Amino acid sequence: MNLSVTWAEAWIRQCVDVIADHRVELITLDRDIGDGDHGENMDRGFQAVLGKLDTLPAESVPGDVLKLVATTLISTVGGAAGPLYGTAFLKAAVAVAGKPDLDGAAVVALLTAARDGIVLRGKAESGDKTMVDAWTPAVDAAAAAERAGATPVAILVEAADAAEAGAVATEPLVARKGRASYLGERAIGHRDPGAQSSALLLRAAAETAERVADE
Amino acid sequence: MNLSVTWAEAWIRQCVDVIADHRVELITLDRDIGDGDHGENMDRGFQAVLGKLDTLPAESVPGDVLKLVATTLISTVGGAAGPLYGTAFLKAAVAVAGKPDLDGAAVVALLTAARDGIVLRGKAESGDKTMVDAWTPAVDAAAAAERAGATPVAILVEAADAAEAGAVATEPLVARKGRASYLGERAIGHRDPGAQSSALLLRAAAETAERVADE
Amino acid sequence: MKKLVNDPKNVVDEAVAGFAAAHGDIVRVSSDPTFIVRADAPVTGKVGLVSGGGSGHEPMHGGFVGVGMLDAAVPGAVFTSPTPDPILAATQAVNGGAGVLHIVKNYTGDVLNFETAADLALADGIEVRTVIVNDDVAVKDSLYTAGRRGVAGTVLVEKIAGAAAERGDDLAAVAAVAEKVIGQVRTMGVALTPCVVPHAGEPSFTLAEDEIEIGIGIHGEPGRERIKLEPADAIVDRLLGPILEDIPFVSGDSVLLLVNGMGGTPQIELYIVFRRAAEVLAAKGITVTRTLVGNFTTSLEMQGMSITVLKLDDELTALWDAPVQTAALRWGR
Amino acid sequence: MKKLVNDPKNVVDEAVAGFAAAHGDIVRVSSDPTFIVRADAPVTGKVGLVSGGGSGHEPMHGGFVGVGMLDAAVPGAVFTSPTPDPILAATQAVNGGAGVLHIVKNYTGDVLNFETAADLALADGIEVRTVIVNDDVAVKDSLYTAGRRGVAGTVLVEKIAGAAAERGDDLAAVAAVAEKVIGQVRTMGVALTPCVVPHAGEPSFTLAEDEIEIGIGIHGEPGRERIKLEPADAIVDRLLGPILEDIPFVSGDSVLLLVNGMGGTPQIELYIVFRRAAEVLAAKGITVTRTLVGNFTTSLEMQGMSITVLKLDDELTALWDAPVQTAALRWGR
Ligand SMILES: Nc1ncnc2c1ncn2[C@@H]1O[C@H](COP(=O)(O)OP(=O)(O)O)[C@@H](O)[C@H]1O
Ligand SMILES: Nc1ncnc2c1ncn2[C@@H]1O[C@H](COP(=O)(O)OP(=O)(O)O)[C@@H](O)[C@H]1O
Ligand SMILES: [Mg+2]
Ligand SMILES: [Mg+2]
Ligand SMILES: [Mg+2]
Ligand SMILES: [Mg+2]
Repeated sequence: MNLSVTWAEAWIRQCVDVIADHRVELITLDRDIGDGDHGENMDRGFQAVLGKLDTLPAESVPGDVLKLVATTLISTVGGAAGPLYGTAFLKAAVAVAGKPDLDGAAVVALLTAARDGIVLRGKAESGDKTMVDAWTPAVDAAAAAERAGATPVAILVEAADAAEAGAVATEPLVARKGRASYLGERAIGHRDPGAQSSALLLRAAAETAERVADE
Repeated sequence: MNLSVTWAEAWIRQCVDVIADHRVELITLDRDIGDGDHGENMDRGFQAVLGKLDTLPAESVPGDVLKLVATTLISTVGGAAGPLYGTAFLKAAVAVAGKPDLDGAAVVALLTAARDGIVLRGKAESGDKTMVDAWTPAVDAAAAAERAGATPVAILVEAADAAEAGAVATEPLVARKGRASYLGERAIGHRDPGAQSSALLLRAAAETAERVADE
Repeated sequence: MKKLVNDPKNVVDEAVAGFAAAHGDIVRVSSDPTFIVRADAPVTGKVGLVSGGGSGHEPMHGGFVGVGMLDAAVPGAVFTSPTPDPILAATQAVNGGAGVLHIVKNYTGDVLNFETAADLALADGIEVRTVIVNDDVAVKDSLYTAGRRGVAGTVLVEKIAGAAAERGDDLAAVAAVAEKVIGQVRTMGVALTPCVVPHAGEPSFTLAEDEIEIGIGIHGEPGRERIKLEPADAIVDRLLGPILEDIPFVSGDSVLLLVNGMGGTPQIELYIVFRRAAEVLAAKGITVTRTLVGNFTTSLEMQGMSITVLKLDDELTALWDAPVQTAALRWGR
Repeated sequence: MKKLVNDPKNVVDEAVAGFAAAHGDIVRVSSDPTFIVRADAPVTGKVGLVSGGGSGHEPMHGGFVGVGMLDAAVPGAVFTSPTPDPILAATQAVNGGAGVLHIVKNYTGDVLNFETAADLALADGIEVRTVIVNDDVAVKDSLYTAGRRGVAGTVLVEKIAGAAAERGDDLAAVAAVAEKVIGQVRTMGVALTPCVVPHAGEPSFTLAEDEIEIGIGIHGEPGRERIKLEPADAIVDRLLGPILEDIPFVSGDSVLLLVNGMGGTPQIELYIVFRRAAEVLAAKGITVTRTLVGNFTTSLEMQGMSITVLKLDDELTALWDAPVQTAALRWGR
């Protein structure tokens, strides 16, 4: 079953809740190797998104939801995460613009565009201990699943699994981008907060897709 | 046996040691109900006195020693204690000026002048929880002992005992002068640092008098 | 104790040396005895202004030496009033023939040491007048205490009296302006954390993680009461109440509002405090026409602040606005 | 966490409101989006200077808005760079037709958000140039990191570029002066204690009672190494070494020496640091011709300081001396 605007909206609403629930965890991760604001920044952004979701016109498509998220995050999150996630959602919106519902290829295009947006803005490479280390495995897993004929739901589950593994895999790394890069060896053993929030957002995508598919 | 300049110098040298030994105790008492500098102030002053004692001419009398202490304390202690102790030693010096050795009446005159000097400058009354609460009982006890025909040594022992009791007796008081007065009821239970240092100085006077008398 | 110091015994001397190195265009420094004078002292025919007190309250007083404010500052050991010698030497150094005003905060030690120095200066033929600053309304019953303490209001006395001296007022007139400010300025402070005197090495008092001390003095002397931490606005209200009642300040008054950091308070918090204080004054019809926000009268690294309100009139306002060129306060030149 | 705040979410808005109330003669404040502009903005024909970044570094940047320095400051949430909207709005508000210079500290968030705002302003027909300040020599291998951070040297860039704009330089010339300062200024800092971000409620890092962090960033980012507390002079030497080696500074140079408090450091300690730093420079034949000591680029209540050295020439010296009238830096008017 393709994913409609119902999924897109449910996904984003779940992001709001998940980020609020993990606010302190993300702050703590960022305190360890950054400046301790990532959870607060993300929560401020998604609360603002929540306030705007009701303004979406009835005839909206998934791309419209993503665009709304993008502009809201850009204008409310700040820090590094604001422009990076903002660009991710903006590029994702463009990638699926106008499509009323998304098949597997569209889901992969969405994820790929998001990841490319982050890389375009942040110039991080894989292994730099950033959110890219959650997104790139997610994109790769999604593409592989799609090539293997998986459903959009299954593609998102693969992506979420890979993103979580990618976030965990940032722990042994030395950072080369973002604030954690100043820590050198001392960043080792700590999970990157942006990779963790990315994994949370992608898990929300998969879970809501499963739920919407069940309904 | 009357007390000579040997005693006066021995007394002041012992004051140097006693104040150094009790520096932290006096700081702690002053931290509890003042600003935590009394031990440091007194130690700075008596260390300066130590450096000057060797400049005393050979033919000095007790009053000369006291005058040297007075001017040195005035110019090195600062705070409230500097002018108060400075005036005490200055008035004491005047009271016994020119006398080569001190009989019982002279010892009482010395102590009385010292106390009066403190009261003159600081305007504290008995029971205000200040150094006066060590000095006034000391003066009273000394005068009584002298009237009863005690030796200078015995007079100083009585004075020291009374000063110590007076210092202890400041504990239940509310202060009406000095920094401790800002504490109101919260000063109760704490010994006044200036009363304590006064008791230390007077005990040194008695101990050195006993020692000098034994020699 | 974590401090950027070498030997605690040298804290004041080294800091004064650094101050001299940093502000050679504004001040000169004497060591032995230690005091700070404005670079062009003595100014012939001008009343000289001398203040001083224990160190640890920087920028007070050294940061206020310069054209339009103090002629000299005499720093004692940390939290310990200076002895008469440097006060006398500073008084001599700034005497331009028109006499010298001693601006003294009301602490037994400061009062007594300045008193002795004034006596000695007088014996030297220098005319000295003394004013005692006692703006701290936290001390309630001054009959049964050493009296109200001099705190952040001192800065306003020094600025305004300094301007009066600079415009050529004679000693009596400068003293009268200083007394006028003292009569119209009130302050109260709060501590969130204690401070550590370098030679003591331990906090001057302790506060639980949720406690604050209302009415704190600038040496960590305790205040009116110890209460649980409250929102900033509630704390501001607690401080402003006794201040406004005291003179009292009334609707229609024009005032200078000073929010003073105790040394360890982030500036962002001082402005949160300022916002509320201005709001409360406005609601009472009191107009804030002059303002000052920052660390002016500190207690080492103490977190906390004080609020000072000075009733202004045209004369005081003009003197406040007059040019000043010191390390810590500067405008008009 | 003990702070003078109300709801942690309102810290920046309330502080900005207080700032506006305190400095209405110098600045105006816009809320929604939040930014601070000088009272007479836009100044026709003058290049506009906009800076900004996370809050918690006060007086940077709001305290530097005014004649002779910044035209606008854009405060983000505490330690969080502002979003593009207020940067764009501030850019529009200060555009006097001669273009706008963005002065950006080198943090990913600041760079990206200012970049977006500049793109939007350009689309609006406003010419924008951007300079990136990266004076922190603590970041050693900038190839393998996000690059050197912008810290206290930013104040010097803002003052000197502001003076260039004020004297009428065009956008390219103002940008060139800013780049010149950036090329010649180096900083390194130390933390004795961490700071607490209000919404986080807990220290950003922990240091043992005898530990300090050499090379700290202004958001509590860790530095080069964690060592045992040392005497002030030894710490100064550790910071000055990498600074002087970097450009390098050599005998015969004239420099501006800035000793910057991190927010919770008593001023007396800053002058102890200044004394040693001036001594070390003198011994190397480097002449300190201009000085600045105080809290300029802070990290909330962090105890610690940074040392900044800027190589001066006649042009930079004249621009430094030019009049400035802001809440935190003021001379010549
Ligand atoms: N150049 C970059 N490319 C990709 N991601 C980055 C980059 N820089 C930082 N990040 C991500 O941003 C996260 C931090 O976000 P946040 O704390 O909100 O911003 P800031 O670092 O400005 O405080 C990091 O954990 C990292 O995942
Ligand atoms: N008015 C006074 N009369 C007599 N003694 C006083 C008076 N004021 C203060 N003292 C004494 O001085 C002591 C404090 O001395 P010290 O701590 O050296 O000075 P400061 O209070 O200036 O820090 C008090 O404990 C008290 O005994
Ligand atoms: Mg962060
Ligand atoms: Mg004391
Ligand atoms: Mg004292
Ligand atoms: Mg941040």
